[in-house]
Amino acid sequence: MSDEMMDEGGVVKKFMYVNRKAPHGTIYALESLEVVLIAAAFDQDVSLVFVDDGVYQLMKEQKTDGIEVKNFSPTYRALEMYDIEKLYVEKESLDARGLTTDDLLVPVEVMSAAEMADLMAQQDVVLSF
Amino acid sequence: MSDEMMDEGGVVKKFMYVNRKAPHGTIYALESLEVVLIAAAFDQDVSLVFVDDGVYQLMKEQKTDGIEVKNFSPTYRALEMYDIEKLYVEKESLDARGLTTDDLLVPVEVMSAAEMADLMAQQDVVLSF
Amino acid sequence: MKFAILVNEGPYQHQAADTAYLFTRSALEKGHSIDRIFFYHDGVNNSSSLTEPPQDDRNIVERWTKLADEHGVDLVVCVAAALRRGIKDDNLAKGFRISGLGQLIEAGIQADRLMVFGD
Amino acid sequence: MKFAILVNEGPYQHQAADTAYLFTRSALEKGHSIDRIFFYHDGVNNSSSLTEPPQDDRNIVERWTKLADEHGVDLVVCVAAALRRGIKDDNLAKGFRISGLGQLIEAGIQADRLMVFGD
Amino acid sequence: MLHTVNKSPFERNALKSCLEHARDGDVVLLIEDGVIGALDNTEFTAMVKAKMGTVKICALAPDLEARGVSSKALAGIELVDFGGFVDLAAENGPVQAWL
Amino acid sequence: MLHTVNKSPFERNALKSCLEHARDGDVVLLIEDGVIGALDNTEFTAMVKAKMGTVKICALAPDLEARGVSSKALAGIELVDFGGFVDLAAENGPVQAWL
Repeated sequence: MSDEMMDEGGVVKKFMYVNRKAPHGTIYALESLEVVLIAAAFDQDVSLVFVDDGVYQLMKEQKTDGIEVKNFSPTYRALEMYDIEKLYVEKESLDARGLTTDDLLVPVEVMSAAEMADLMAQQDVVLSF
Repeated sequence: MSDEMMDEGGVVKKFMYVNRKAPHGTIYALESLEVVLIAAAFDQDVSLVFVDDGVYQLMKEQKTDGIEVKNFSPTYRALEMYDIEKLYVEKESLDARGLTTDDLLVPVEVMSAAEMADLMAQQDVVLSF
Repeated sequence: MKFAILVNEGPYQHQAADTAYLFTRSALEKGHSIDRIFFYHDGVNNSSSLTEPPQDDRNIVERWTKLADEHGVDLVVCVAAALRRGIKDDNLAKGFRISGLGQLIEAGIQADRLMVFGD
Repeated sequence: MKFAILVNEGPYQHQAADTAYLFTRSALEKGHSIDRIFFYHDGVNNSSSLTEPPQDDRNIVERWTKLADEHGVDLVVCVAAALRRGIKDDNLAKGFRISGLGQLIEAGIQADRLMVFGD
Repeated sequence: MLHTVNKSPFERNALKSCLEHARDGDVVLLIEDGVIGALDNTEFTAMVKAKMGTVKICALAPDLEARGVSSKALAGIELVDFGGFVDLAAENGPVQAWL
Repeated sequence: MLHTVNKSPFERNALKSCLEHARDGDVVLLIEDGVIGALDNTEFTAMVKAKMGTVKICALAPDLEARGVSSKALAGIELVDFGGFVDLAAENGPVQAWL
């Protein structure tokens, strides 16, 4: 019963969600988030990573009224309540865009591309959209 | 009746089809060609331009059996029969890919990006997919 | 001024259909005319009568239907592209009609500007 | 080895559905098992019973149906994504079933490898 | 002539290709994810700035707002709403979408 | 670990991003339009070559053939068929698709 690798009868696998695309131009960011919310119910080891234009998904102050689509960005703030707490943002991606964590609407861990590569290699399942 | 700008009762406009994507990975090249074939019946002034990865659409020796999709590349050779004779390929796009007109399955006119820009500006309708 | 519109992508997956719609609405508000909106490639999926977006989201297909209804905009779905993707009279939303690619060329000839929205 | 497959794009517009199919067929030929193919985003359009490609082209939807029939592959279409895009029991091709995103996570847990095919 | 670009310069080559073909006096309008090309302090800012002398660069404000980046737009880029988009298209034919 | 890339390096940043994250001993498989990244004498050849010492780069032969570029593949890139793709996936977990 002490084994963190087991939940009730099941395996715990490392799932990584790779977000590399800007929000709103395509549906990937939104529908990726919908998978993450469902995944939370499965008690797996979930990581969300934001690389390349994926970092724009986390921008503060998104106001989508003008393009008449749903603003789903507040949902990133709710992830904590679903016990999804591993949000990683790549430093090189922020730097290339002149962004810092102050621009982001949730607390994240910033890591280098090399650290991100190590994290990716440790996963069981990598979901990209 | 001497006016080239008129066909039977109608206007002749300059239509340009801009092909910037590689074939087979997406349907744009194929469905673009389907528009061009229909357009031929309208006696408009049609130009096809191949820029960026669009130049790969014209590669010789495409063999699509292995991916089990239709090989539509021979259709470019048939364009002449439809009186579509203005095929322009951008020199910079060929150079960046290490290609020459010897690699292409139809005779084309090669032009520089600057000449291509001039040609684009002269159009009435620019169709891109 | 007369505009014609070409939509190359399906609803929801890409923003193209949204941008095309908002452009069209603004053009009409400004007194321009939109003769025809042509749906090609996955754009044909904008005409599916079976879509059911979540309650809190925009209904892209219904918006097009309303546009046809209120402003007489001609919504044309390419028959060849539609057959490939499973759009037929059976599941064609109100206000749309299925026709050939010639309608796109014709729109290009008749309009002052053809606007393309895609991926 | 057990594979699961995720398909993110619709038929014909992107090569993703073709690559996913050819990968699946090869994996089965090599004696691997494909537990489930999950269709998400525009991938749900792979299950439309109404598609009618030209005679000289491959029939992507039929190919999936045959795969389910001959190899018992579980073809699951995401219900939320399907509703947005107009896929329902009315126009669902044989061999597919509509279910929730949990089926994707489950597939990821049970398979040795999850393969993603998209744009 | 009006050019529209709807993709991020980080993701695709559309903006680069567009700017290489925009002639003096042309107008480039950045829409959808293309508005990322309108931002200051990015790796692509210099490329855009270099063209701003000869080409008018505009961005669709509702798309900047949607992505939370309105305050980061490069000075000198003209922001327009959908009505402004229509005006640009009406005033600058032909229109080419760099998809 | 196996990385798949299905887009041309001219069109998108997926190959660049993938190579920046591929670790020594990883395998990169180029498929669909991604096979353009496997070609010699292009602007991206040097970027790919620079990684070939530490990362194994493969390309899906049927996709090269479909595009008429089989004869232009860079020496040292391993060509595989769909069966080989399956083998690579079976032997190198996890698999990440750079979409």
